[in-house]
Amino acid sequence: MSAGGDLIEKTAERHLREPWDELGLAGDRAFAYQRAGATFGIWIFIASEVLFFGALFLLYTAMRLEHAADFAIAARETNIVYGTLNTALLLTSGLCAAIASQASEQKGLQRLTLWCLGATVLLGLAFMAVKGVEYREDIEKHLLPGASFALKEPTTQLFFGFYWLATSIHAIHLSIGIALVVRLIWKEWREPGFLFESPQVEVAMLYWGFVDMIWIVLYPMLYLDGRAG
Amino acid sequence: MSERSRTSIGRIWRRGLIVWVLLLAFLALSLFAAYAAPASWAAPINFGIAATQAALVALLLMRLDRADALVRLAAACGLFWLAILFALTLTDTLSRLANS
Amino acid sequence: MSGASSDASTLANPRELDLGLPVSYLAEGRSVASWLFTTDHKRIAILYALSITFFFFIGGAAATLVRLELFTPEGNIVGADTYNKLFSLHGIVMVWFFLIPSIPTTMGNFLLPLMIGARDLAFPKLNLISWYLNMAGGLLTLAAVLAGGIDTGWTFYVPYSTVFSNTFVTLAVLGVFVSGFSTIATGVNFIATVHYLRAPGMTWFRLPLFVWAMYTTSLIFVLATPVLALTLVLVIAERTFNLPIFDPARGGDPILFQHLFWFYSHPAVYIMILPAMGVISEVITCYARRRIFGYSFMVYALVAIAVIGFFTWGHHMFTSGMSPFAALVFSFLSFIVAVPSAIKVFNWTATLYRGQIGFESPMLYALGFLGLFTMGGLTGLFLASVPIDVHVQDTYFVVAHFHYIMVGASVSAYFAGLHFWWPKVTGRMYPESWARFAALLMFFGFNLTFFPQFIAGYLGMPRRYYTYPPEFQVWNVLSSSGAAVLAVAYLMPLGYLTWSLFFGGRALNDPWNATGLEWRTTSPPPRQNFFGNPQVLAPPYDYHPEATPPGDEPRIAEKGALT
Amino acid sequence: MLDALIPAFLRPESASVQAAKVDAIFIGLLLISSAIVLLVVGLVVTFAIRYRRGSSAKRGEMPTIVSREFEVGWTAATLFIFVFIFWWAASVEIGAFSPPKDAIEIHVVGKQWMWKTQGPSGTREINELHVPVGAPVRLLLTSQDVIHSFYVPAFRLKRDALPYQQTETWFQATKTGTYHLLCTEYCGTDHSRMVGRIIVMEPQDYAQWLTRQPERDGLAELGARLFSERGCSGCHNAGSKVHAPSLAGIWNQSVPLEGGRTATVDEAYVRDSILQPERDVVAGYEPIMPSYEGKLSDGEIQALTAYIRHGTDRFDLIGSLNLAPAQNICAPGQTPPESAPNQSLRSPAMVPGAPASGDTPP
Repeated sequence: MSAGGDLIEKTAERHLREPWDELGLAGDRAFAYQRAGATFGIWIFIASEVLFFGALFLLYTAMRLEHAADFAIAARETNIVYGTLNTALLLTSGLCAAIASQASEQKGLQRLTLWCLGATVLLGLAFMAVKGVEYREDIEKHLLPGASFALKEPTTQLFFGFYWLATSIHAIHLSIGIALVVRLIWKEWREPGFLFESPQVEVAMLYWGFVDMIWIVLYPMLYLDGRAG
Repeated sequence: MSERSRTSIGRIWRRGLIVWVLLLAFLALSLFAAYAAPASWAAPINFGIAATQAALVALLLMRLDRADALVRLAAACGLFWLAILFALTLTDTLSRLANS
Repeated sequence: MSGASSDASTLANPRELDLGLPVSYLAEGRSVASWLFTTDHKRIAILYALSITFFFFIGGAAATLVRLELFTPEGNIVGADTYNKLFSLHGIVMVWFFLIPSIPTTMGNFLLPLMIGARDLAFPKLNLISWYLNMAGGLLTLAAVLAGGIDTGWTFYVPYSTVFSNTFVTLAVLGVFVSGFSTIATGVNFIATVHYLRAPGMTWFRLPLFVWAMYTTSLIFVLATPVLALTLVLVIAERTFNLPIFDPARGGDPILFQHLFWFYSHPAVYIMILPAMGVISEVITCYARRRIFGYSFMVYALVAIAVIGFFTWGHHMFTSGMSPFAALVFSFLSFIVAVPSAIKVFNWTATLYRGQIGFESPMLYALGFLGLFTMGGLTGLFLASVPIDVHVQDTYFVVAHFHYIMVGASVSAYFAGLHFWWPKVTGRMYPESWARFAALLMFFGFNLTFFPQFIAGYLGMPRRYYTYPPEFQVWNVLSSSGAAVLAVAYLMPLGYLTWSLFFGGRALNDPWNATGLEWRTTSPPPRQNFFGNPQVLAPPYDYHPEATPPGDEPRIAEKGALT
Repeated sequence: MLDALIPAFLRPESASVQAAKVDAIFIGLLLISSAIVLLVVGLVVTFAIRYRRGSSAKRGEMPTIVSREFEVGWTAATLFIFVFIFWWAASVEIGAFSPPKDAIEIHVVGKQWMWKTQGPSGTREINELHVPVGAPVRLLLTSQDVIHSFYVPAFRLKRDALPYQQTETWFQATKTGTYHLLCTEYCGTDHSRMVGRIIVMEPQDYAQWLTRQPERDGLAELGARLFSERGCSGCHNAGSKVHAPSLAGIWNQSVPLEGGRTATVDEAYVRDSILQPERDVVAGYEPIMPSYEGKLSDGEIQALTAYIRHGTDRFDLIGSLNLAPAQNICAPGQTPPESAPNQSLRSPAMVPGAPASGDTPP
């Protein structure tokens, strides 16, 4: 790897930021320290996000306990094909993200990193596209809570209130994830070798993994209830 | 491409693919359970599978397995506070349901 | 680094040791852009100080009108709707745009890196972003006020806020939502800073208690705020998109909203009081010239309050129709959380024992804090007892209780800290006699305002009433007169502190003869905070562990006056 | 005896059994807190004077172990005191939790901005409630719009009234007189005018007052009369010797039928069961009920249905009280459904600048 060789030698200098550059440590140690700090920072943020979605899941749990029968009826109306397809897409994107993150830490794997980031973005976009198609179908089936709602049981509307809310909050998070990854790809394009050892790759990929986990929990909530019997 | 990077590519992919196959297998299992299991069992099974999948992602894809103790502590804090929120709120919700 | 500077202006007094530091952070760039795009934690702290002062006086103006209206039992100054909007404005602005950010984002931002010997916070850009988010949130809320106001109270209870209110709820709620991100960002930043950027030798049990207070507060920032954010999203979704969530007409459960809301808003009270406890620990030790009594217990108490504080939110809901079983559980946990607070009060008192106690203005505020916090904390026990709470819930008793904690204690501590670190932040001394007078006036005005409210509440006067049965008038007249005194007392520091910026004497690097790393640099500090890497060799509060010899006292250059 | 500790003008009127108990805890807590405040303030003032800068007080050495022992000591002491107070308060709360069986039942409906009540014999009042002294009274609260809170300071009584849900509480007045009824959950524009009076009367005055109230037989009351006149109660009452299912609280419930089916108790099911009792027999009962085909008019069947549903269906409590249904509930910016019969009942809060409803209590 002669192209980025010079850059790679200066990894620590490229990525070191204030105030980490003034710790009085040797360059590479300061950089390892900064990297650990960044990882820790994003994990605190993820812990915070766990509580954000946790409150949403609590809402679901309480409502489902109060209106179990209606929730089963309502959940039967969601499109399980799209739901399952999307889960598979997102799980696969999670794999690509993890590979990208690990590849970015190793010398000579920039191409793999870039490809995996690209695949992550594409799978994320595919998820959004499927979700869009599903949304259109839901609207056509009058599953938007309101006067012309399709189901007659009153609290089925609660389920779909949750459905629209949870999926759109998740979609917003996923869009932020896509934007983060696109930014990384753009940075690499502007400045080849940027991705190598950049803490930003790991941070973005941890965020992506978290968004993935949220969908894993949403899937049985939205699609699998009331299918038996 | 050097020999070393090729072996590390292999290691990264092998590990990732195993997790990925497991995740998809669990997805298929929960889909099957949703239709085949008795109604009262379906929910616990499905949420159990979801929890397992989430744990797999957290540990093996987000690399909590090799993370600093501090990072694991942060993740554990998230779960602990989530447990507080759920436990105390459901104390009220469930006992109200039981009384009505 | 430019190396030693021989510029005499960095020193207040030629006799002082020249630390050889470059020019102060205030002198590094004077353009507006150099402030608005700064990543210096000290400058961001100043930005925050300006914005929270602005919001403090907006919230204060609303409170003034509220107290004016309550002077007589009839509604005769403003209409009912206007009154409702005024107390909502007061609550929302004071809670989210003054109290929550007050000590952490100003003193925390300024002092946290200094106290642990760091150059800056771990993520300086994130720090700046969080100020912008805070401002954006505040301005959105102000926009809601200018557009016509919001009348839900700061609690946004459903279904009133989602289905019935005709005011600009969505805009105001959006403002609070946005400011929540600012809080979370600050929390992440502080936690990472304390974990990663402590100077060599600064072990966990050598951290000043102020740093511990910031750390535990950040814990609440990070773990409670997201729940509020989600709850507010639900309110916005129900109001704007007509999604059924809490609407009881469509099967929703309004009590669930209250759980989610108080899961944040009860720990939010600890967001306001923990930093205050940190400030008080610094001030009391310095003016008593004593090591803090029971340092490790003080640390455990801070952590215990932060954690157990999350278990007690249900005591806001004893009359809400929550299950009586859950009410008892929450009642018990609420009593438990009072224990660490009591320990802290005893430890501060014991710290005074055998000291050389001086009564400079920060100490007066701190002693005021001790009294007011004890009162506020003990009345909390009344509210934790279910039968008494059933009587006084949503009456002026509750209003008085939380003002004792949030205004009496927290704002006193804010002023204590402001006066204590003012020389460090600005490099100027304020007129001490004025500051002492303001401190005494504030204590007197506060008690006159809020003590009668305990009585009115116990007699049964509900809160959020703009007309009230005439037998409560005497207490309201007392309270409103106290509010006038309090208003004057709050305006005074604005005057003399501003004066001191231009005409105050130059401050020494360590005017109070205090320990702590922040005093080991110039006043005001340079951009890099320290020259070289500070090493920490001793525990904090290295005053006099045994007996305090006479003559150990602050070395204030001149006790200035306005004349 | 406890009253002696607080001067009269600082004491709220105490007029219920619960009030006395609350006041006892309050005074106990007040004594404990005052002691703690005095201790802390006393120590602070003493230290501040004695150890003021430059004072001649001795400042000898302190043994190091003192710190730890003090810490443990006062942690344990405060914990003990606080747990004791909790135990005291909680035991009072638990003791007063369920109302006596013979309590008078009164339905309370909160509405922006008035209280509507309905007593046992159908007497309805607005912003007023007459109760006899010495008799336990059970309140069943609900709301038509937002959350309100029913607060009677003299009884130390407070309970939120939630829309579409029922909450309950109870009291037993000990003193005749007129007491404040206040709303303490913020409910919009005229929250502070949502006040009324509780009038506690001697039992004989109360009985007299009852007789002066206009007869207002609702559908459900008619049904209740029919239920005993036509002999339904002979079999379906709890004490009956005939083996027939009890009808209490079955509205909207699903009941198991012969052959493993289930049915939901609604208008159609009740009607069918009266007219064709042998069709859907509840599991475990004999088909012994005769058909009432031709013996009951449609109106009478409706009245019986209303009676069965009365009080058992929390969603329809407002309907059974014959008060305006909550048609005013609609999302901001939306109009109520076209079919809404009483547009005029829409909450004034929905109309900016609209005057408050005129029922200002005296």
